[in-house]
Amino acid sequence: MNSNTNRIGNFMTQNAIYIVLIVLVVGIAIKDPSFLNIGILRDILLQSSTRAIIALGAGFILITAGTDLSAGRVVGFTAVLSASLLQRPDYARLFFPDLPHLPLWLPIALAIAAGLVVGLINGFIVAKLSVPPFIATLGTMVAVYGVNSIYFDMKPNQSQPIGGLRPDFTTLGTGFIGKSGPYSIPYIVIIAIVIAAIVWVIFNKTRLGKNMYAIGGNIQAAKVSGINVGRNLMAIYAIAGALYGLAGVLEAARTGGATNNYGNMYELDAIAACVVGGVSTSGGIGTVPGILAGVLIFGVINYGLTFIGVSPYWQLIIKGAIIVAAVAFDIRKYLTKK
Amino acid sequence: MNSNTNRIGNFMTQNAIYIVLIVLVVGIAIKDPSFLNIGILRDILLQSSTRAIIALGAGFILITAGTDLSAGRVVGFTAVLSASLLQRPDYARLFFPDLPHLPLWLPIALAIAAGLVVGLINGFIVAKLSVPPFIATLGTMVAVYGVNSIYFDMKPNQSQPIGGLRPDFTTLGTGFIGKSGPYSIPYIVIIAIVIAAIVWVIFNKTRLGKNMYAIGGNIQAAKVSGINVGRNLMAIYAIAGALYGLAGVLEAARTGGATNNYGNMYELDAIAACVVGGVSTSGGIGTVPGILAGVLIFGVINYGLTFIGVSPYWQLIIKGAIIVAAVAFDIRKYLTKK
Amino acid sequence: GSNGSGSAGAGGAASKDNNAAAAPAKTDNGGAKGQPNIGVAIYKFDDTFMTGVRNAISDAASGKAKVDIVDSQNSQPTQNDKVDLFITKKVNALAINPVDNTAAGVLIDKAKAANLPIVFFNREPSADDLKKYDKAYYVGAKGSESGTMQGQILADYWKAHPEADKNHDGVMQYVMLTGEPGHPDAVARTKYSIDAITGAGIKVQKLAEDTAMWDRVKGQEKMAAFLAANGDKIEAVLANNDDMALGAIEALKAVGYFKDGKYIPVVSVDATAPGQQALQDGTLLGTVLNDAKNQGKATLNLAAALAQGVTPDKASIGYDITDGKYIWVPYKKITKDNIADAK
Amino acid sequence: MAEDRFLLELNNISKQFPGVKALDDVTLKIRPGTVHALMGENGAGKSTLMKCLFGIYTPDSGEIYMNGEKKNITNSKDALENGISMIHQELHPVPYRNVMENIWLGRFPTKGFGPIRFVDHKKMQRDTVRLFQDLDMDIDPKTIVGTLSVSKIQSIEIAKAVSFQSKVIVMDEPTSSLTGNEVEQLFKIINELRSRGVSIIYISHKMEEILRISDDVTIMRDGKKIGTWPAAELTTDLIISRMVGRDLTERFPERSNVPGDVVMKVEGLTSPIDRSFKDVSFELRKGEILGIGGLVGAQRTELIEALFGLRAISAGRIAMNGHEVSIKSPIDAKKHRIALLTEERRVTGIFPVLNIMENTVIANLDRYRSARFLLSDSKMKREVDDSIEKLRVKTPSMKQLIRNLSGGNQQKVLLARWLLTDPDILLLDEPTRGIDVGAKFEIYTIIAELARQGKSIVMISSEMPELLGMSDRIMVMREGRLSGIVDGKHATEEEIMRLAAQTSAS
Ligand SMILES: Nc1ncnc2c1ncn2[C@@H]1O[C@H](COP(=O)(O)OP(=O)(O)OP(=O)(O)O)[C@@H](O)[C@H]1O
Ligand SMILES: Nc1ncnc2c1ncn2[C@@H]1O[C@H](COP(=O)(O)OP(=O)(O)OP(=O)(O)O)[C@@H](O)[C@H]1O
Ligand SMILES: [Mg+2]
Ligand SMILES: [Mg+2]
Repeated sequence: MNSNTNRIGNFMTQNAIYIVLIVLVVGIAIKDPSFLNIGILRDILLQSSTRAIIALGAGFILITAGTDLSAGRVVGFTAVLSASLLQRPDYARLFFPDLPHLPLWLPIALAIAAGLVVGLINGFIVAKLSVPPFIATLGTMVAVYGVNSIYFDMKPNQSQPIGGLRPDFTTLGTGFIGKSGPYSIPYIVIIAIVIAAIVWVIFNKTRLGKNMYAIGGNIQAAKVSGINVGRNLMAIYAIAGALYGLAGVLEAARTGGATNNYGNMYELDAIAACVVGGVSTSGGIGTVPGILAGVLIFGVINYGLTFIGVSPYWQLIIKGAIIVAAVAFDIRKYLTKK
Repeated sequence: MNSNTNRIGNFMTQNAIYIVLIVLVVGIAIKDPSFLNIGILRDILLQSSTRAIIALGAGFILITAGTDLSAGRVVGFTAVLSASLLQRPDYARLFFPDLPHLPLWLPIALAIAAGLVVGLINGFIVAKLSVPPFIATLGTMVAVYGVNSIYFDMKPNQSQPIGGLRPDFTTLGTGFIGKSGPYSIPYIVIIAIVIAAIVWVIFNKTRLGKNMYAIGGNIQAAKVSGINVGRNLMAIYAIAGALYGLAGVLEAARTGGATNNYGNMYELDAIAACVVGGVSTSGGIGTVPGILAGVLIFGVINYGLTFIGVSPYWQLIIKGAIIVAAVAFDIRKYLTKK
Repeated sequence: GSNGSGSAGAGGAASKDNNAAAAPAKTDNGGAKGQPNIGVAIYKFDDTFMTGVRNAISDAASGKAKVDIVDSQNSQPTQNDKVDLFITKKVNALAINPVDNTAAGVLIDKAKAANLPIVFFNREPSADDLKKYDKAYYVGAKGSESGTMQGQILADYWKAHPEADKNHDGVMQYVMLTGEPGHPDAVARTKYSIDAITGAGIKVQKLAEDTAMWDRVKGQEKMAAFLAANGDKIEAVLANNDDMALGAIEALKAVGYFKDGKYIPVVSVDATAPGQQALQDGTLLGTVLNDAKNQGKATLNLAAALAQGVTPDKASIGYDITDGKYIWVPYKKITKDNIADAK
Repeated sequence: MAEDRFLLELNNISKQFPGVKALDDVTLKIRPGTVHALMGENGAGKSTLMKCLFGIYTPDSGEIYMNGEKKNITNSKDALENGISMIHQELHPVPYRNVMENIWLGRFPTKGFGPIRFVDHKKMQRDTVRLFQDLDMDIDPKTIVGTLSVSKIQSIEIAKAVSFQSKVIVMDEPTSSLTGNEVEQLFKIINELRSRGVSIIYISHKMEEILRISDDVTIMRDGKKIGTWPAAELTTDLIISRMVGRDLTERFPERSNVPGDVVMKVEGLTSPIDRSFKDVSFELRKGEILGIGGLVGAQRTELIEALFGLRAISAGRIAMNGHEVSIKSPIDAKKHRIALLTEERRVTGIFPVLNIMENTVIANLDRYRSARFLLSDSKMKREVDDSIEKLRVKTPSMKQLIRNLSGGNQQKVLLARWLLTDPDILLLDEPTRGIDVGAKFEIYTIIAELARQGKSIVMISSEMPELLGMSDRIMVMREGRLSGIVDGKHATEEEIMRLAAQTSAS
């Protein structure tokens, strides 16, 4: 009996995040039963998809015991970059009036590459100049926003929101498989699932992944085991950057436009989702399912509170409380029993 | 000879931040010699004063190996709180139309106390619920903004900027000692200097200060040494909160108004200033002069780049580069010689 | 309205107000059956002007419709998320204050697919986008107008006050404080204000321009640096909004302006309460009123009519519809002489 | 030396740290297939020399040759690729990962197609199991390392170093957290390696081990090499006098303490954790030195950490001077004038980024208040200076960061920290771990003096001579239970071993 309750207690602490997620859904559904609806699940998945991609990127960095503040600004930069190269030629205000028709993949690849380059710069500053990740990425966060703003302010665009995106591009963000309706699966959700699967493989099945955990868990151990810490860190920051780049492309495709303000503060959301999902801010701990659960928790909070009509300011207060409570609950599993 | 260059090199790395500061000033002055002017020094000091108070608060937390994301929102809250209680009765749009005349110190004390309470809550969540500081303060950051917005949106104010502050209050922010002119010393600078002195004493001459360094240096060892880690952390977060509270009051007094958006993102500036000033993000390291130098570096960058007319976008890029370079240079002194 | 003394009590009171306004609540608001549900997305809740519009919308809604007002947090993707939610929730009409007006195209597609009327307000989508859907409308002013009027106020002053040209070179030396980089209002106001001045035949010279992020603190700090760098060479100050202008005025006061006959014209946009006070005090030369009350009311009336399938016209909603798609709520120049118009 | 062909040569290595000349023109030559002991006092430069060899530090000058070939080693990867592996003095586990990942870190086996490669977990597990079989170790490859005891982690590091198949293996104090069986096991491994032509550089402060296992002995003092001798020509006394630079005939000081009244009485103390201590009762007298013996895992550490309030108890009582007390935290323990020198100094002892002074005074800040809450720097400096001198901490100044001290010197600073609190009861967990013979004698002298002054001391030790040489009584534990208390003067090693090891195991 006693051992049974103990086992339940143990199960609860080990799976705290998933329990928090369920409790949230149930709580909202009690307030408004129409919340339990497949269309809403679809909406939440859709809204969580780009967030998930960014959070997975941030997860890489957090597990190495770093932080990446540049995520949001990279998203904004690659959103603008891809949008500027994928406008309908008949649109009134073209970013590049004389641009020939580019194959869809090219601007997308370019934007992802741009994200990757920013990641490489981050990695270089962290690994080779030994600058703490917080500052290194704060620097690139500010600088990337500057570069993006200069690009966005170029003539003839001059800081006008970029619109008139090509339908093949926006389809990427708004299209879906299946008949229109709650049972259709948006492309963007499929992309997020594929990315999550790839990241899961990297985390669990590759040297890079294992090295990442080692670097975050004990960088000294990684060094004396002959791991090229610098090269691994650069690769990790680059992958994270590429993921932000992809997310930026998807944000542009999804909204059919872009401005230099896209992605602002996404890094905080991404880091918060990771930590709520059990990633340790001091490195070495974190899983893909955990990160996804963290993202979904935020997705459910954001969607659910609006859905049941909580006023935006009260949403903030409730959101703050839930974040803290979820982590306080989840953290129990790491606290060594005295 | 060799030992001489070595000694210079050593001096340079040991005092990297101060050298960065001097190089910046010289660089700007070369571009525009009128930068070397006592009035400008006064301006920069004035602008850096509230920042310094916030950064000192953030420094407390960083040295314990924490982060405090709530700083900016606490500043905004206490700015609104103090402003709402210190309006001229003849102003057209009063926050509290029937408020009696309050003694100046009362709303100020109330605002500082509000900051302190938020700090206590942070400390409680970190110390007693074992939530990582990043998440604990992210939660309060979001929640405090919610509370502030609800307060600010109350009837009859309904989210209008609060203006018409009492002259005795604004004098606190705009008044000075001495004859008007470049040689006068603003009250606000004096307040910042007094606060810095007090914080220096706490850091260096009190048990709380020593405990703070110990907790940041190795929390396990701190516990074993018989330090009451929980109580010390709560005290430290509370002091930091009170400092943000004071800074909020001064921001309102200085600008003669307040909105719920005051202080937004100040936490990033404060943390960046600390780290540029040599505070370690992994705890245990940091000094008051270093933090002040970090704040001044940002003050000089912000003021100086505007002064010489760099375009806002280029300012961002240059700022990002300087942050990274300053820390890369400064960090050398901690790198174990290989 | 009470003069509650603590934030807790105050918060409670405010929450009731907000629920009445924001919740589609089944119990609040008298909730008479047959009232349409309208989903309203504001680009950013803590924008001073939009708060006015938001309040006007909820005031106008009472007894007419249930409104569900949400915050897009200055992020277009977030706004798209909120619109998806409204559609899933089956509101009867959408009223959208876009974060990024080019994103209207995708929102119109969404509304069209769900056969929902959609009313944009305060930020004007392109005519092409609006044309795509017969139930797409716009309520507001021309984005360029606020900048133009701001420039006109300054141009009028300049012509009436030759002494404003301090160095008598026939050129207006000005400094500009802009909002967030890339923000549509910031871009428009910066451009059209100067266009209006040069359009009035006045030569201008920009001494400095920098972003103060809509923020009073930064407005003050940037102005201090401008003054240090340019001193008395500055002949006019333009700010994209009142808050930055008020910050700039503090910085100007600190170096002795607005005392003993030392004056400099400062113009901005919004006509907030502190802005009006500054007009009264004579520190702010002029500002531009964006008519929150009428924008909010027109938006709500239009959306409510559309939601109920009523053909909108002057009779049913109380505002003129231009070209079958637009309700224009013009800006107004506000100076010391007509402050009353802003109240 | 008989042969003039050396497997490894370190020629004229010098290394300077700010304020410390850690290595001064040191030359070390290693013959193939030998165990070469490296000896010297704490801070003599042994670890630094090995870190230069392993690419962790770059020497200021000097050259490294392997098989007569000059090598340029700039990082650990270079060292490993050149056939050098190392067991580090400070263990380097990745706590949240499992045992096999820790062992194969940096060289995971992979499978896959062409450039797309995945870590081969099956092979990794097979290899790990085989490695452990070869070394006669019993550890589950899938356990998370952070949950293992220090001695297991030490064993894993040994296995890891061996698994590189290197020609030279550096072992920097490999037995500091091992006892009995595990040390024997290590020696078996070393002999096996030696017979295969592998050379071992062996650093230890335990004389018995050195004389048993080594072929050659190099002695260092103050960053300089004193000389190299065949082990056969050396005796303990000779080594000690060359290390310390003076004769040290006595290994233990004369003790004149007289145990008095009972100051602490422990009854039926039981841990809430199943595997941990159960039903432990004993008495501690004023002025007594009570040794605690037992094998690693006997739960000695957990027992005394419970006395200090660091661990919970589910049953049992602690009485001090006849009054029952409740000790729930180190704060309570300090109030009852108890001090604890913990076992894992890096985890629970030092504040790495703080300097020696701050590390010394931290448990004792109350004493330095001058004004109402301001601390008096001069008083702190005075006491820290005294401590450094009394314990002979080797450092250029008290402003030196503690992490820059050699391991043994860090231990002395920690001892100084607790001595400053002026405790009545001093709990010492392996107090001389990693401490050189000379300093050991100093620490023993201090312990004896404290006991004479009427302080009571509880000392966990895995070194039999130390237990026998210093204790008035010895309490032996086995698997969490008290298996006997013997008199220190008359006990023998065999008797203690018998009490410690009567287990179901073996
Ligand atoms: N990173 C460093 N910075 C400054 N001084 C250092 C550093 N590392 C070692 N030292 C100093 O170099 C000297 C040699 O240290 P080392 O660790 O090699 O000693 P050791 O012989 O291994 O001693 P022990 O037996 O205690 O381990 C010591 O005085 C130590 O304080
Ligand atoms: N089975 C175990 N699982 C996890 N941790 C353990 C286990 N056994 C011991 N430990 C940990 O290892 C450390 C040493 O524990 P223990 O008390 O068993 O050793 P000991 O008998 O004191 O040996 P020694 O002090 O000589 O190393 C303690 O921190 C303890 O918590
Ligand atoms: Mg050593
Ligand atoms: Mg032990």
